[in-house]
Amino acid sequence: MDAIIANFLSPIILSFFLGVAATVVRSDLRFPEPLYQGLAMYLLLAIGMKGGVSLVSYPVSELVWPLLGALLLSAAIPLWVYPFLQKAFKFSKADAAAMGAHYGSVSIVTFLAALSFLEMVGVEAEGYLPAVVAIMEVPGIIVALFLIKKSSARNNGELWSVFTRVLSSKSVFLLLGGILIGALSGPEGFAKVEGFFVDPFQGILCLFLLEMGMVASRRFGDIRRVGWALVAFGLLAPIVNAFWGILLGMLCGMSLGGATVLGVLASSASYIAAPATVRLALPEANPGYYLTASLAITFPFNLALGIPLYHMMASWFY
Amino acid sequence: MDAIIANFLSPIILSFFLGVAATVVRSDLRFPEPLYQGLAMYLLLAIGMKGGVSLVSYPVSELVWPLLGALLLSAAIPLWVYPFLQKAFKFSKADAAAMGAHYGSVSIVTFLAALSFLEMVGVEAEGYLPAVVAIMEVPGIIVALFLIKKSSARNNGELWSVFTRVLSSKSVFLLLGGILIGALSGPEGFAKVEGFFVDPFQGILCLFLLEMGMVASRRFGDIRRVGWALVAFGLLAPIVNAFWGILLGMLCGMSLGGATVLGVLASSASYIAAPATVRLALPEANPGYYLTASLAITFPFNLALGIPLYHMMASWFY
Amino acid sequence: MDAIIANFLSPIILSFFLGVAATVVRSDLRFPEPLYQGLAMYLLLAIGMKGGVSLVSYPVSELVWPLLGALLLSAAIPLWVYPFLQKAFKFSKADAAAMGAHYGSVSIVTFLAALSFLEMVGVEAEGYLPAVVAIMEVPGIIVALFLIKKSSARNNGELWSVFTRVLSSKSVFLLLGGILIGALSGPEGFAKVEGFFVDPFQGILCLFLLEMGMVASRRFGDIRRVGWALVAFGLLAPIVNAFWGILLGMLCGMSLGGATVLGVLASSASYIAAPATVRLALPEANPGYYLTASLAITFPFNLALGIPLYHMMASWFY
Amino acid sequence: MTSSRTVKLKRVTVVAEAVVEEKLLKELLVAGASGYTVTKTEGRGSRGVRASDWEGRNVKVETIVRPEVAEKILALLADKYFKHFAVIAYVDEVEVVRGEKYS
Amino acid sequence: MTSSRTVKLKRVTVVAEAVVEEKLLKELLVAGASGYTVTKTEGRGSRGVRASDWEGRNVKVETIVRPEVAEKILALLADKYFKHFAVIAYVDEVEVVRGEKYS
Amino acid sequence: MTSSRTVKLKRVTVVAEAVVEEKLLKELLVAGASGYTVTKTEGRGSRGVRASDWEGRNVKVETIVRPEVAEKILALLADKYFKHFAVIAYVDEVEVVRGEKYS
Ligand SMILES: Nc1ncnc2c1ncn2[C@@H]1O[C@H](COP(=O)(O)O)[C@@H](O)[C@H]1O
Ligand SMILES: Nc1ncnc2c1ncn2[C@@H]1O[C@H](COP(=O)(O)O)[C@@H](O)[C@H]1O
Ligand SMILES: Nc1ncnc2c1ncn2[C@@H]1O[C@H](COP(=O)(O)O)[C@@H](O)[C@H]1O
Ligand code: NA
Ligand code: NA
Ligand code: NA
Repeated sequence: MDAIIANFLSPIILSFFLGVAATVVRSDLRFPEPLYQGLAMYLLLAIGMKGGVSLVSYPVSELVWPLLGALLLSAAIPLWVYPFLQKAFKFSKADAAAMGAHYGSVSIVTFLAALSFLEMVGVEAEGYLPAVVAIMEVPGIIVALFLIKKSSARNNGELWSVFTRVLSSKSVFLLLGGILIGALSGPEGFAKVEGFFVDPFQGILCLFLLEMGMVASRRFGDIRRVGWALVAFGLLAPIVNAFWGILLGMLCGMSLGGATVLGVLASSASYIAAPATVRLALPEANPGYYLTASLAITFPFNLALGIPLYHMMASWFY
Repeated sequence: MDAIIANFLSPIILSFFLGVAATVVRSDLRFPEPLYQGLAMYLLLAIGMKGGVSLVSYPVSELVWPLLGALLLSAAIPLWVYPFLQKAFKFSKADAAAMGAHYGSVSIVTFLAALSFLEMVGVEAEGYLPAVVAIMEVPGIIVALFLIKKSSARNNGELWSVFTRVLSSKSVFLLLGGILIGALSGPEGFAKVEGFFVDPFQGILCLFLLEMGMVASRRFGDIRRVGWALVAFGLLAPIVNAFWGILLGMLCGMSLGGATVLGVLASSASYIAAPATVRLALPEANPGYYLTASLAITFPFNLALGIPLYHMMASWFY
Repeated sequence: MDAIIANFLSPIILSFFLGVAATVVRSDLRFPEPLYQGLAMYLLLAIGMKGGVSLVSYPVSELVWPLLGALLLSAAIPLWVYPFLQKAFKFSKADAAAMGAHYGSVSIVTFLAALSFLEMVGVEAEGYLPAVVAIMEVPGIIVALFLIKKSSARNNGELWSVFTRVLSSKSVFLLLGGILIGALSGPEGFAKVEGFFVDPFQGILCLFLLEMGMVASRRFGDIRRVGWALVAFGLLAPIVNAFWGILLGMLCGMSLGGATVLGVLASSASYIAAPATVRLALPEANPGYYLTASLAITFPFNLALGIPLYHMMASWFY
Repeated sequence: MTSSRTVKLKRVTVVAEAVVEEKLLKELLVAGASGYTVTKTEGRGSRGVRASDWEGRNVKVETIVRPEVAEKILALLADKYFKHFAVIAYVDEVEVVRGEKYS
Repeated sequence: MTSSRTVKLKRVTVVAEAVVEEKLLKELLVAGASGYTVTKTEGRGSRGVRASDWEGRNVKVETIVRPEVAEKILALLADKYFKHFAVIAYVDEVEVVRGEKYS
Repeated sequence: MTSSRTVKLKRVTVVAEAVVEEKLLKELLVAGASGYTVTKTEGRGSRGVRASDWEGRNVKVETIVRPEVAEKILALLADKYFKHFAVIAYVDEVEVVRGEKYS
């Protein structure tokens, strides 16, 4: 309970709610798009570099299982989401696959909020986690598209082109690129740029969450329209996925912090890489469903309540 | 005298003059608009947060008088500006009310320059001053519009909608939002984001003043057109208002630094919140008057000479 | 050899190659233009201020020769480039003059990369070097335009207007303005803004080089089209010019680091001030030549190999 | 000349100082427009007064409407905008695909 | 009214959600356009669905083409874009200088 | 079709590489334009040469003028811009409110 309140009162969560408030009071506050894109580029590169520097300090043997586990985890999520939404909630194939792609992929901002939370409660997490994020961005999207392909006229070439497209998409590219730069330039090289990529990081994350609050809350109105089924899914699926993530983290030998983060990643839904890909690859899927679920339901829930909750769940195991 | 020269040679004032020089030598230097907006958002949030953290450390009893005094002060300014400009200078009602709104509100950059100046000369100022700024942004505008409403066909509903609009306008919203975040997250929370919201602050202020120099100097050409009356008003009104501000600061029990800043705030004229509001609420008022006066006359005067002068005035009282 | 590898693995060079990679894998990564312009403004102001603070600490006697030498050096480069390209490679007069203007001027990013390199290998360089950069930006452009004017119908008035235009162009203006601010506000004044203009500098340079990598690599395709002659020139001219720069640095009494940097400056070709000026003043010159040579050939060569090479050359002299 | 699937409609273009954007867009919908496209622009005209750079430069608003609605919009502009704000407006005709979207 | 140096051509304007930009531009060239001009815009219409703000707001694409190419482009839009994406399109006629550039 | 308050004028649209913006705008006023609206754009054409990204991408300049002025502007473009710069230009007709503003 204390952890939840402390989480609520951290500058980054407060910034998110300030963004929500801006929409509620109809402020004329707007984020210029280039600023938003610049902040996103910064966060991706920065988290990548830091992860890359740390990654090379681990023996390969310690990395194999967590990375492999993360890969399988994100690939597995659409395998239950896709049939479940069709059967239980009568979603169309396209809508179900789109949801699978979003919940199979991850939300980087949720990841960063989890790291902040762990720091606040004094729990360490593995330094290689940004590499885990990078690995979990893509597979869920591909698997979801593969599932629907089986049951429709789409061909393999298209799937391959989606694969290369999402691998080179800016969010994946910058995260991987940052990891590479960090790994190659090492601690001394990275020390030279810490004044930019480390010191102002939390503050820039605040600014980004301010914008996220505005973006998410602009979709709150859609919640009523999409129906209780989607709301229930957007609140329960994260908890289910977090459970599997935590369990897997433990099995892969990760620390309490690491397993918590793996749970958070599993629970989170993408609203950057997945929407752009799904919009083009599955245009018949309704963004009113998948964007509202991932952005206006799951994201705020995880940010405010999910992260402390998953940490508590993980503590039961450890 | 030394203080004036030292003020002139500080990086932020020099940046302002560099912006002026860019216009004078017809440089093709332009600030991309998203950059300008990003810098403004940063300054407002940063100053708000810092103020919010400090605010909660004061007992309410110490805050009541300064905040109330500031409220009355900014509401009072239009009460003399409005009739004065009509009688002495034959301004139209709309133009006089517009001027009242601008001089009743405040300039945040002038405020920041005053804080920098006080730091340079080694004088402390109350940490809650950003809350004073927030309180002084709106009342003058509302009072000025109320004055003209009495004498024209405008209705109360319109005045109320102006009030909510200016309260939720981005500059007021971000300042208040920053204060709230600072107050709620407290010193430890704020410590995490100081690498962004404190360390680079003065440098970012330089960049902003560079742009302000360009914006202000683009209006210098209008000074000739508006006539000597407006110029005289733009130079003398600030001194008069500063006097009342300093006096009030003393009466409210503020320190030398605090009273100086209250004087600076009273003397300063808004060029962000007020123009946007007045342009819509009083479209018949000529922006050529109120923008030129606040931006091209009062602002540079205060920046270069006014601030040291008001500090000297305040020193006589203390 | 070690220095070359260490150079390759520094974050700024890796960022450049990441930008190249973005083009190669056809990532949808794009730099919003306002961000790019904001970064460029930052780098120019920051490097200027730092240089200005340092400049005033030198006795004039120590400055005269390096500054004068730099002026002559950049003026001299078009004197061999212009006839050489016409005779040896059958370039048109306009194309040859355009190339002279570009190689006579300098690349600020190459300069910054050289400073980073020297810091990495532990060699000191004179603090006034930003002033040297400012002095070397313009003369080569003017001399090149003067050379072609002699042989065509252009008049003196036009040349003068080009001169004032390039002097007030944003890159020259911000660099000179930064130097002035630094010189006037001095070490204490500058100390207040170091949190913005110094601490994040290397990291921001990374971001800028990421964009430079994307810009340069978008021109790689043109290399095939322009022919081997231009490629050879783009690789050999820098070495020749670096040689003269180093020699002159030694004669002017500069340190090993200073002479290396003067060599780097001489070798580098402008892709900011020169293209904008030349495009308007010599519209008949083909940007396909001068932009490809300076941006896609000489710039990457200098960044990756040239700088360590010139440092080695300079070490022979010292 | 283009095929029969297209419908002739009016395109009303308004260039205005940024401060009026929100108000103007609301009133366009009230006047009967089914949508609009807004572009940030800069410009120069006879007046050159703008409220504040913080509010942004100019906006160009284009809306595809039926002729009656175009008339209404022009009347609206004449009534509330032309006198005090920096605003220009003009109309031309375009052939629109899926004309049913615009009413 | 303008001099004989000009040629009458079609201007096709497409306003679309940003996510389709790359694909659309490629297909315009395939359909026979010799070039295009792209502007970032924001807007409001019947649909209002857009993939993500990270992909940017709307784009307005204008391309000057011969009438046959305009037809082809409209067919392309009807075929692949109108159903699922937020897209509007319209055509008008412009008098172009140096008409030979556009074929 | 629109009411009698409107006047038929020419709209000249010029899309050009950003480097010429300042010079072009000055010369438009000299040629008799009473104003202009400038939009930042990106584009692709036959040439694709632009001086530098630091100077910005393309600009689209629209100016509402009388037919004679339109002629003059086209002549100006042909004379000084078409040969060496990446520039396209076209003209169409618009019905302008408050036509007296444009002369
Ligand atoms: N003749 C013109 N052609 C194109 N745009 C114009 C013209 N006159 C004015 N404008 C645009 O309309 C805005 C307001 O014009 P004005 O009210 O004349 O200052 C200007 O900033 C320009 O963007
Ligand atoms: N009537 C209209 N006039 C101008 N632009 C429109 C109109 N309707 C739609 N648009 C533009 O087309 C985009 C997509 O429209 P829609 O598919 O109706 O949501 C909108 O975001 C607007 O930019
Ligand atoms: N067919 C076209 N339709 C629309 N815009 C064009 C067309 N051709 C060229 N442009 C624009 O004009 C600019 C210069 O064209 P160009 O000189 O052909 O390279 C391009 O960057 C485009 O923005
Ligand atoms: Na997930
Ligand atoms: Na005031
Ligand atoms: Na050079």
